[in-house]
Amino acid sequence: MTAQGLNRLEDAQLAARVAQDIPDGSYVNLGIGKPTHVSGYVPDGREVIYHSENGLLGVGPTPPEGAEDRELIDASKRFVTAAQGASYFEQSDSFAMMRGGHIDIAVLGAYQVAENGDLANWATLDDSFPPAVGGAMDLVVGVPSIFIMMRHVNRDGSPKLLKRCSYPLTGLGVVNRVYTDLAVLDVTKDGFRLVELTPGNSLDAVQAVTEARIHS
Amino acid sequence: MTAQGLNRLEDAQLAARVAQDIPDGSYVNLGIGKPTHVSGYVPDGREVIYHSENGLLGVGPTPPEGAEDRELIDASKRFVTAAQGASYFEQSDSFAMMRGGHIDIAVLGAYQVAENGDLANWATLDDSFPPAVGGAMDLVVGVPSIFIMMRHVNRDGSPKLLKRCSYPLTGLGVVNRVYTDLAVLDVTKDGFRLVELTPGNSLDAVQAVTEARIHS
Amino acid sequence: MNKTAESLAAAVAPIPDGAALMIGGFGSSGIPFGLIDALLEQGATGLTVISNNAGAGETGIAKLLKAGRVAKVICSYPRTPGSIWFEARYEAGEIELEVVPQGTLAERIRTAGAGLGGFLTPTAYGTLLAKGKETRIIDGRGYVLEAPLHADFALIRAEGGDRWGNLHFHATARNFNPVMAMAAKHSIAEVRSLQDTPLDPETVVTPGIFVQTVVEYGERP
Amino acid sequence: MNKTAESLAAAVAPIPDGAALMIGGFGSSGIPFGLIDALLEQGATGLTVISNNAGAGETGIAKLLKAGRVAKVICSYPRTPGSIWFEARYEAGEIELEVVPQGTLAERIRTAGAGLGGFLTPTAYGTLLAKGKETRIIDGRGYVLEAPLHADFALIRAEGGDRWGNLHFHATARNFNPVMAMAAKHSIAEVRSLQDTPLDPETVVTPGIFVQTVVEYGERP
Repeated sequence: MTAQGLNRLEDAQLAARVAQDIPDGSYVNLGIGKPTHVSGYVPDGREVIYHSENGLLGVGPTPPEGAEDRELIDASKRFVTAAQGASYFEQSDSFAMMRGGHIDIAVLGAYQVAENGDLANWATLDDSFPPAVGGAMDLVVGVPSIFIMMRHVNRDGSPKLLKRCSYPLTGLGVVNRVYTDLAVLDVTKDGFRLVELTPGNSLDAVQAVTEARIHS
Repeated sequence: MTAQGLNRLEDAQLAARVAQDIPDGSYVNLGIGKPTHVSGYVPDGREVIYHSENGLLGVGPTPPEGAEDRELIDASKRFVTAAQGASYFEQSDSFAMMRGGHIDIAVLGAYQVAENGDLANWATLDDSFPPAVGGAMDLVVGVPSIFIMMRHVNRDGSPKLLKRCSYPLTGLGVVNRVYTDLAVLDVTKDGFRLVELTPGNSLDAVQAVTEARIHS
Repeated sequence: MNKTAESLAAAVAPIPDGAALMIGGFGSSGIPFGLIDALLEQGATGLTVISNNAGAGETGIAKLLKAGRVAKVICSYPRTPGSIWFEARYEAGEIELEVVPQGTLAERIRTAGAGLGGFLTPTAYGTLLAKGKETRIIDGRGYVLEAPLHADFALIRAEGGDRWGNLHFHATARNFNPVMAMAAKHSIAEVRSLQDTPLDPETVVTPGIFVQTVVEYGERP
Repeated sequence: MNKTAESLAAAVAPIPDGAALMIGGFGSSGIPFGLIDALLEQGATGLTVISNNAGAGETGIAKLLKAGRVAKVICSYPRTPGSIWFEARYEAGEIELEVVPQGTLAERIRTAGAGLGGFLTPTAYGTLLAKGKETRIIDGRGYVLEAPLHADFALIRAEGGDRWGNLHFHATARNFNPVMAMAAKHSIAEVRSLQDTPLDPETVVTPGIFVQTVVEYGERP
């Protein structure tokens, strides 16, 4: 299985695609890495409030160089600003927001997603690195809409959309929707269901690089 | 058993006696009723910080009439002021202070105290009144020094210092010291131990109005 | 984002009969009197009221009790001096009562807001209020397992707020208000002053994410 | 009441070898760099460090790791870019590691500070990090029973403080600092500005009752 010959969204296009599905007025947590770029593509006219688990509700744009406040950072440890209507709070309150169902959407990266909604995004089977989990397990149990944003297949061509995850799980049955460079898929009780294909791709071609069955 | 013929401290004298045992720099919660008067008698030169469970650390003196802030009250619902160095906080933080062992001393009233340290101060056997517990059960499990301040006997002469409480318990084995109008007693693993008698009283006379044995 | 309601009546309009309702306040401090009056007018009945006290005199929760709108009270201290309407309903057997130690009440509310399944507390271990509850001994100390306490709506009283729902409080009027805002599905805050500009992010006590509706009510008791 | 220490050295003097130590901060924000440097100088070793991260570069917790003072780390995310000293010690098998989900870490710390015996959380249910832990199903949902996490000392970083130990914070430097101050037997706060007058009681974030020592350290990273 390889993804060669398929039409792929660039990272920026993928971020823009996810951003389309963030409604006006929602509270959103963007995971470390690619998901942080989603906020740059939310259509004008929508006010979205970004939560950063280190203790900021209302993450604003990156500050101009030289104007950084070195103690105002987001969960990716990047310098940020506070948006209008923002607030600061300590960790136990921040995670109450996450676990308590107050945040509407979390966008996260993933190593693997299974057709039963299981997510693996914090550890691989290579245990020479120390494990590091951060807030991912809290987000997936608490936030009602979990969006995954990732490449459809690994660099070596192996699939990331699986029947069952082989890596250690972050959460069980928690994923609602997966955005990849090749397609958008919902997780339903019957497994993956196709929402849309990146223009130019056929379902058969995408299915060929997907271990789990894609229902149409 | 009656308390007739014994020398009794007046309420003000009892409050002053308790106040002697409040060290400089301590955090103290004073229960509803008589215990609230203790703060008026703490010797000059001691800075004591009073906690009120409705969300104030640093209860100050009663405001002058006409200068009350109607939303600044203590747990007895009396108008108070905020002392220097005070802070306001919400209920779950306030009870974290109480249960978490951060407050040094609580002074509470009681219906009954048993020689094993059991305390009954929230309900009687008369269930025609609705029960009301407030913060008493949280205080007694969390505060390391529980001082009880009460009359030695009931109005009808029946004892309040018992072998075992007959009223519903507030906490098990929680009382450290009892200040009554007749005597001061510590609760030890052997039961009540005499600390001091109100001047003019004999141990025998006090024992005569006490159900539990007083060790000397 | 604008969570502002035009009136107290509009703010309480969605509360249905039979709702579980948290109401902030301790004694006479921090009670959302405006929202309670509007709710009385609105007519919802068969309510479960979760609050520290059960009203006093003829104001606040006592008004709801007097009007017969309350089916159940969950509180720590229903015997505030002057709780005549609670006592009348209770003695007539017209109202169900669950008494919870004050700290356990606060923590059960926070637990609901924080998405947890329960907690172990030493409070009330071995007493009447732990009767029938699961207990365990840890390192020689007894604990009671307590469950989260959820609500459909919370009526909150704050000093200042903004259109994002951020709130700050005045003195001991803070009490149960922040923790109740966290725990209810829909929290409605009556604020003495609704600001046009956002609150200072450093002094926000209740972040707007916990508040669904804000309405100005200028009076202070 | 005056909780002020004359120097960073005096503030950390009581920390013994083998102490369990909470250290505030997230990433590079809210880390008590002054107290950590003083502790390094002081020499305590065999420490258990409870913190969100495990240091980066050559500063903060990384300094303690480089100097071999840390026997165990309890954290959620030891892999911050540049955590070279943690990785070196870990790969050499010189350090024990307990990884805890970030929200569970915060809640275990709060639970200790609040005098509770444990809590049920849905976080990590069914995963490797719940292995060997007691679980239960409530209303069809799985929960893990988590224990309180206590410490002997906490090293806290705050923006402002007063002699009563009241603290307020700056921006996201708040993070774990307030909750750690609650949980340690002895909390030591390094504040950028120690005020002569008391903080405004409305804007205190950490009430002084949770802080045993305050010391001024004017630098900001």
